[in-house]
Amino acid sequence: MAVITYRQALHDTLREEMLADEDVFLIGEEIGVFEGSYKITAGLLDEFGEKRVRDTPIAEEGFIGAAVGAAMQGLRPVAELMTINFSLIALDQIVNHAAKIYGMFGGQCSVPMVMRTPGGGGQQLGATHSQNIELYYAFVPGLKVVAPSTPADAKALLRASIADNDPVLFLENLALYNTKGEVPETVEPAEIGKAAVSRPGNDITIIGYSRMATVAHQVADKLEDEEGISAEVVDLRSLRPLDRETLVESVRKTNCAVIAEDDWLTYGIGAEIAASISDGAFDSLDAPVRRVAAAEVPLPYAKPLERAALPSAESLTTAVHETLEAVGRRR
Amino acid sequence: MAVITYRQALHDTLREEMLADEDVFLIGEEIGVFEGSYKITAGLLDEFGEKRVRDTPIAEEGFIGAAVGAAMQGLRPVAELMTINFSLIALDQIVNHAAKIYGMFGGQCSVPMVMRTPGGGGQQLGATHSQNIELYYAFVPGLKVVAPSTPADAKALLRASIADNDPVLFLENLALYNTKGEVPETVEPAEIGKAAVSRPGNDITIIGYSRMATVAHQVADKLEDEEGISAEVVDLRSLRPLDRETLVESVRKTNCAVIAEDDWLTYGIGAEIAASISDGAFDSLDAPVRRVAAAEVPLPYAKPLERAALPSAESLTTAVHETLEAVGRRR
Amino acid sequence: MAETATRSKPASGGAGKTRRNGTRSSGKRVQTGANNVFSGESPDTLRDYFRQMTLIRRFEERAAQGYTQAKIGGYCHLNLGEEATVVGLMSALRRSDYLFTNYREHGYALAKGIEPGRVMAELYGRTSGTSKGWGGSMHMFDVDSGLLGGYGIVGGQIPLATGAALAIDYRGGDQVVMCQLGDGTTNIGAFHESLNIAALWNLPVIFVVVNNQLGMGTTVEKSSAESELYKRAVAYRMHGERVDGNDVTAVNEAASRLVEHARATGEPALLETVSHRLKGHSVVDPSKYRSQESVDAARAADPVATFRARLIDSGVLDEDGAAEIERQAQADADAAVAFADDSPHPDVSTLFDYTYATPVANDSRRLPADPVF
Amino acid sequence: MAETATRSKPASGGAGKTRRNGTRSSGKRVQTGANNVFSGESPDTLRDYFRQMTLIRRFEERAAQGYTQAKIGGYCHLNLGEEATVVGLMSALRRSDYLFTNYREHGYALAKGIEPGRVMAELYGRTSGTSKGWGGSMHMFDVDSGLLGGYGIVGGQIPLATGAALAIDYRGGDQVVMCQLGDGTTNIGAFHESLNIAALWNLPVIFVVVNNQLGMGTTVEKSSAESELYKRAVAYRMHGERVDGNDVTAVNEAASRLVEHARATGEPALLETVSHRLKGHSVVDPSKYRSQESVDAARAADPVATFRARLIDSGVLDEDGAAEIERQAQADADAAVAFADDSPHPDVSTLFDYTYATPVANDSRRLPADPVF
Ligand SMILES: Cc1ncc(C[n+]2csc(CCOP(=O)(O)OP(=O)(O)O)c2C)c(N)n1
Ligand SMILES: Cc1ncc(C[n+]2csc(CCOP(=O)(O)OP(=O)(O)O)c2C)c(N)n1
Ligand SMILES: [Mg+2]
Ligand SMILES: [Mg+2]
Repeated sequence: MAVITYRQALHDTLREEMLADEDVFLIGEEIGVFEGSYKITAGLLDEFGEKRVRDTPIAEEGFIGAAVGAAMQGLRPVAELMTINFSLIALDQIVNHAAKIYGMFGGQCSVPMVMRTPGGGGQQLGATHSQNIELYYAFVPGLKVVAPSTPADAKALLRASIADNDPVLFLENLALYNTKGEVPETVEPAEIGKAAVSRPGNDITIIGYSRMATVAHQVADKLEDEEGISAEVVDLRSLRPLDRETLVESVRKTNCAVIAEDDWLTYGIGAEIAASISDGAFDSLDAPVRRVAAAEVPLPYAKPLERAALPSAESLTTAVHETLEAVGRRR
Repeated sequence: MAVITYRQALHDTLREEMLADEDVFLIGEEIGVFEGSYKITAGLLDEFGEKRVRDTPIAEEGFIGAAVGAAMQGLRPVAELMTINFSLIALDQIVNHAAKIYGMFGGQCSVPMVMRTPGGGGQQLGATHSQNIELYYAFVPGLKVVAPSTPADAKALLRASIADNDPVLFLENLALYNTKGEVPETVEPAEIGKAAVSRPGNDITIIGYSRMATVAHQVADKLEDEEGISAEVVDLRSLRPLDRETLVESVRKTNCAVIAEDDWLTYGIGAEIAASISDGAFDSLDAPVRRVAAAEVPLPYAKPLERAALPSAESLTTAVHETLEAVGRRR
Repeated sequence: MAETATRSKPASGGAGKTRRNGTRSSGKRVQTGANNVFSGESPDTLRDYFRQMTLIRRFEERAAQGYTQAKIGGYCHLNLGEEATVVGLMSALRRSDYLFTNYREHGYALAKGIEPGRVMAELYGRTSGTSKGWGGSMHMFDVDSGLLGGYGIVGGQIPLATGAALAIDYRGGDQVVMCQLGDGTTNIGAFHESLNIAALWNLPVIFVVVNNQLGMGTTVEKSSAESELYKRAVAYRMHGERVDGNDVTAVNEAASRLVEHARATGEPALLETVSHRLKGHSVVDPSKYRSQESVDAARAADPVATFRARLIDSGVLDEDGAAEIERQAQADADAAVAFADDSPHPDVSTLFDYTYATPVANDSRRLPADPVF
Repeated sequence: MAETATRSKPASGGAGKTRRNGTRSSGKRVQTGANNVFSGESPDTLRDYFRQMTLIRRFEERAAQGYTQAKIGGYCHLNLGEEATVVGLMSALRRSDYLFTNYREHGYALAKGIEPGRVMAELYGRTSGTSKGWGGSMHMFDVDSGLLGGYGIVGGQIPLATGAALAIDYRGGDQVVMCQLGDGTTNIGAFHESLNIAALWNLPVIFVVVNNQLGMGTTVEKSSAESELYKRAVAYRMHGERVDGNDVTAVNEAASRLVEHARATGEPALLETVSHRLKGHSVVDPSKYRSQESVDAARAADPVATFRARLIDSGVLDEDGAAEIERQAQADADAAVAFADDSPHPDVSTLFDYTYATPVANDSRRLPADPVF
């Protein structure tokens, strides 16, 4: 099995899907000549030409809306939004149009498109360029939102997203692009809407998605190695739909849970996770569900402040320890 | 004490604040000559002139951004976004600019502005014109979000919002404009960030905001009258900051809670409320926190479908009954 | 009203698909508007225009009535006063061409070829409606006739229409997209972004600004710094022109020419039609803000009445013929109402049918009273 | 490069505050660019321009170095190649005038009068920086010198600048706002909405398109259907003109004229400066996509080198004088680095200091490891 980067997995999948289906094309800012701000699309303009790899003006609303219109005609645009922060400019086209067209017209016209975009802080990009606002999409019926954390999942979910007839927000993360993982020769499309128990365990459930799922794994490994704590990790993979069953099943076994998320705590993705677990595993839960999330501030540029504001393996470990103490399984 | 409509309370407060402070001005689409889509600003153009009541082109991003820029100069714009659905077009200016400017520049420049906007479905306006997306604002550090349910609160919170030096999203609701309530002769500015126990009770806590707070009151009154059930109603009033203490205190007394919200269930405002209660009142809670929210669909136009999709006194009553059964206080 | 063009008149058809020519010279066409001698159109065509315009008029009157009777909910924006524009534009399109409009689209739906009953049924929120009752007045859709949607968000249709034209270009089809929008809508960002993209990529889309001189209560002069809206095409090196929107044949001539030019070359264009709104912004709007002058001007220019007079003056129609057409239009509008009223309401069991086109695991299908678990 | 204007040259000052005149006639100004004989500027002014341009050059070189040494994080966009534009524009403003820029603003911060040390300290993320270390390269701010922010979201500054001009108009002040933006930014909706509003309301704001011929890797021709960007002003009946951005005196002349006209009449304008980007989009960009031609053209037009030569040719400066200015600029840039490096990092205890200007009940002040209760 090849070990490749998350970036490479995305690149390869885009290329394969374009080879397989003429209707798939890429559209976005700087994806062609510049080869992508984060180089996911490197080489694809040369291989497929301007028709299939379309550089756009800086006009997020205009080009995302154009992708929606093209998808209404049955094409399968894969749009790149340079970062999720800039997607706000296109939000009306995504929420009021892409997500509504199928229902609002009584099921006459579907919108088979994918919007790839990275979130993430930690690069000292400051308050406007470091946000994790996948919530804005996960909240919206009519959209599907996936958030792979590994190269293999990136491939499987991107395949599924391109094959899907609904608009899919495909969440990436700046800090994941260079991470590596095993990817089998052939990867089947994943089933959208399913979480994965990506690491089985018994003592506590740690829930994450995107970058924080990988942090959850690091923490779980270390807890096992150093303290013999057996943490189960659930990687959400899909934010909408949300696979509550898998979460609740895990917590019914472990009786406690910590959520690790990169976005802000209040009203963040973790709020729904915590609410769902507190509801579905009500009788099994031995301590409140704990959330580890970003401090609720406009993220500062200066490194010490940025570091303090963002969740990390350390803060997650603290929360796990405190939760295990609360349920009486530690010290 | 005068009994006036929610609309009148807003109108009067705008007028009074404009009389009191030259720096307060109104800006928005159709607020002058047309007197406002929902007539909140009727008569104000005649009284204050074009400088203070500024009709704008249809350009939500442009005029909200202009209001932000004016606020940076110390003016106090009160912008009307015709409905919250259209606010998506201005979201970049609100989230990436209004909410960030104070922090991103190290506290050098505040943005004292108010954005008034109604949410709400139930008027057969279809999928794009019936949304409740206050979540998009409540999630964002740097913004404050208030959501009054009564004419008196509308007045007290609007006064506070205009006096505040931060950008405030002031949530109204189409279905509230014609509702009436007592408003004292003089109303002090409310304290932003505080919920109110607007109806004391012992058996169950019902939590709502904006329109659903009024529905919660109707349901609570009926439960008392017809079944002798004593429901406590907590009206959130402020979505950001969120007054978790008041919520938790109530549930510590009643031991169970139902949330009534007009937005979609998954990731909706209620998710944070449920998560917070499940955490803060962990030991007091005798049943899972129940949420009554809108069905997760692009809201259909046809009346029977729209009615089925939206929360109501009936669905809230059902949830209260089932929760009381779960804790063994009924049948 | 004078008809002018910022750039030279696009030659219609013939030229083959060529790239946008950024250096086309400026030009100006002036042509008299009212009291035109009809040029080219057959009497049958002219009578058909009148028939369609009258149908729209009667249909909209019945829609207003249905709204007042609370048979119709939501917002209801009518095409009263815009009948010449609507019919002139729609008769420039093939059925296979695509149309995107704003929320003021009943007339377009009729003129693009949807049965009046289905249009009225949508207003009534019935399953037989153009959007099965899911869309209402603002959101009609019909693949067969190429109406790719009425949209309620100001400017929302413009990027979509551009994208549909991109799809045509991508596949090498010969359809053209028409994108209707209002005068007030030229001030929103989506207009700018989309016209730039369409011109840059040479996409076959005709943007039509239906200038009824008001956006709700705001005049063009109060909303657009360049109030001659067709001139805004210059910012994209796009052809722009203005036509009298009260003159169905002038509208048709201009629209046909631009549509066929786009079909032949892929070149987009901006067409502005100038007419009046006879009533309020929507049925509930008493338009108190409107001057008597403006109301009088609108009435005097009533495109249905003036076209009727011209047809009779020029002998294309006699009084009886006109009356017969009017009787039939009334009957059609009445029949549409009857059809709508007889059609079933959607069943609550269908509420979750149209959230996703591809079924998905763990989709939420809860009614408000349903628990999460 | 030829300088042209779409409309008649605004008379500078004197006219008193008048409303926008929508029917101004077209006009055209042509003036030689390079090898101009200096007209009007005193030798002191010219030397000061050179001093400022050189300081920006040296400062940016040190910034690039700091970035490579990982002293500076995030994105770092430099003004290399734009020194004549920056200095020409800034010397047209009073200190009390307001400036809004994009993220490529180090040079503007210096030329608007902020001490180099504070600018570098911001890049270093220190408390002594222009934004106390909260903003970084893209987000500098200083009330005293009127820099009302560099903004990282493309186009984000344009509505804000328009709003600042609205505030000036509201209060009857005599300041003018300058809003800097890039060529690629003319394609975003906020540009359109804001220029329309500024023209409609006659607001004293000069929009300056710094056309460095690239938006990241995209040429103007590939992003703007009308690639003569100043012409886009026509869509708002706004004055637009283009000037050689490599010529500091030409930039200053045009900017001063438009600024003073705006001060006198409130009228906004669009000024396009054309120059080159000497390096990549940001420090990390190797700009592999760039042709040797384009790189050579940029080098040949280097505004600092050419201005230096002109000053020496015309006797305003001799070799020694130039070298002395360069030495001083290098010393200032080095001192800025030293100041930055010596300044304290912000303390973690200040993390919650700038969420709200008005303290509020129940504000969340949790670190990631803190529990909710
Ligand atoms: C983004 C957005 N902003 C505001 C509105 C409210 N609104 C609906 S129609 C309208 C006026 C549009 O005027 P115009 O473009 O001239 O079209 P007309 O109604 O005259 O056909 C406005 C402001 C909206 N629907 N969408
Ligand atoms: C809304 C938004 N979209 C995309 C980006 C990413 N981006 C940053 S700079 C840039 C290019 C801007 O080009 P131009 O306006 O010419 O300015 P220049 O960088 O050349 O000074 C892009 C696309 C962004 N910051 N904001
Ligand atoms: Mg109009
Ligand atoms: Mg540029």
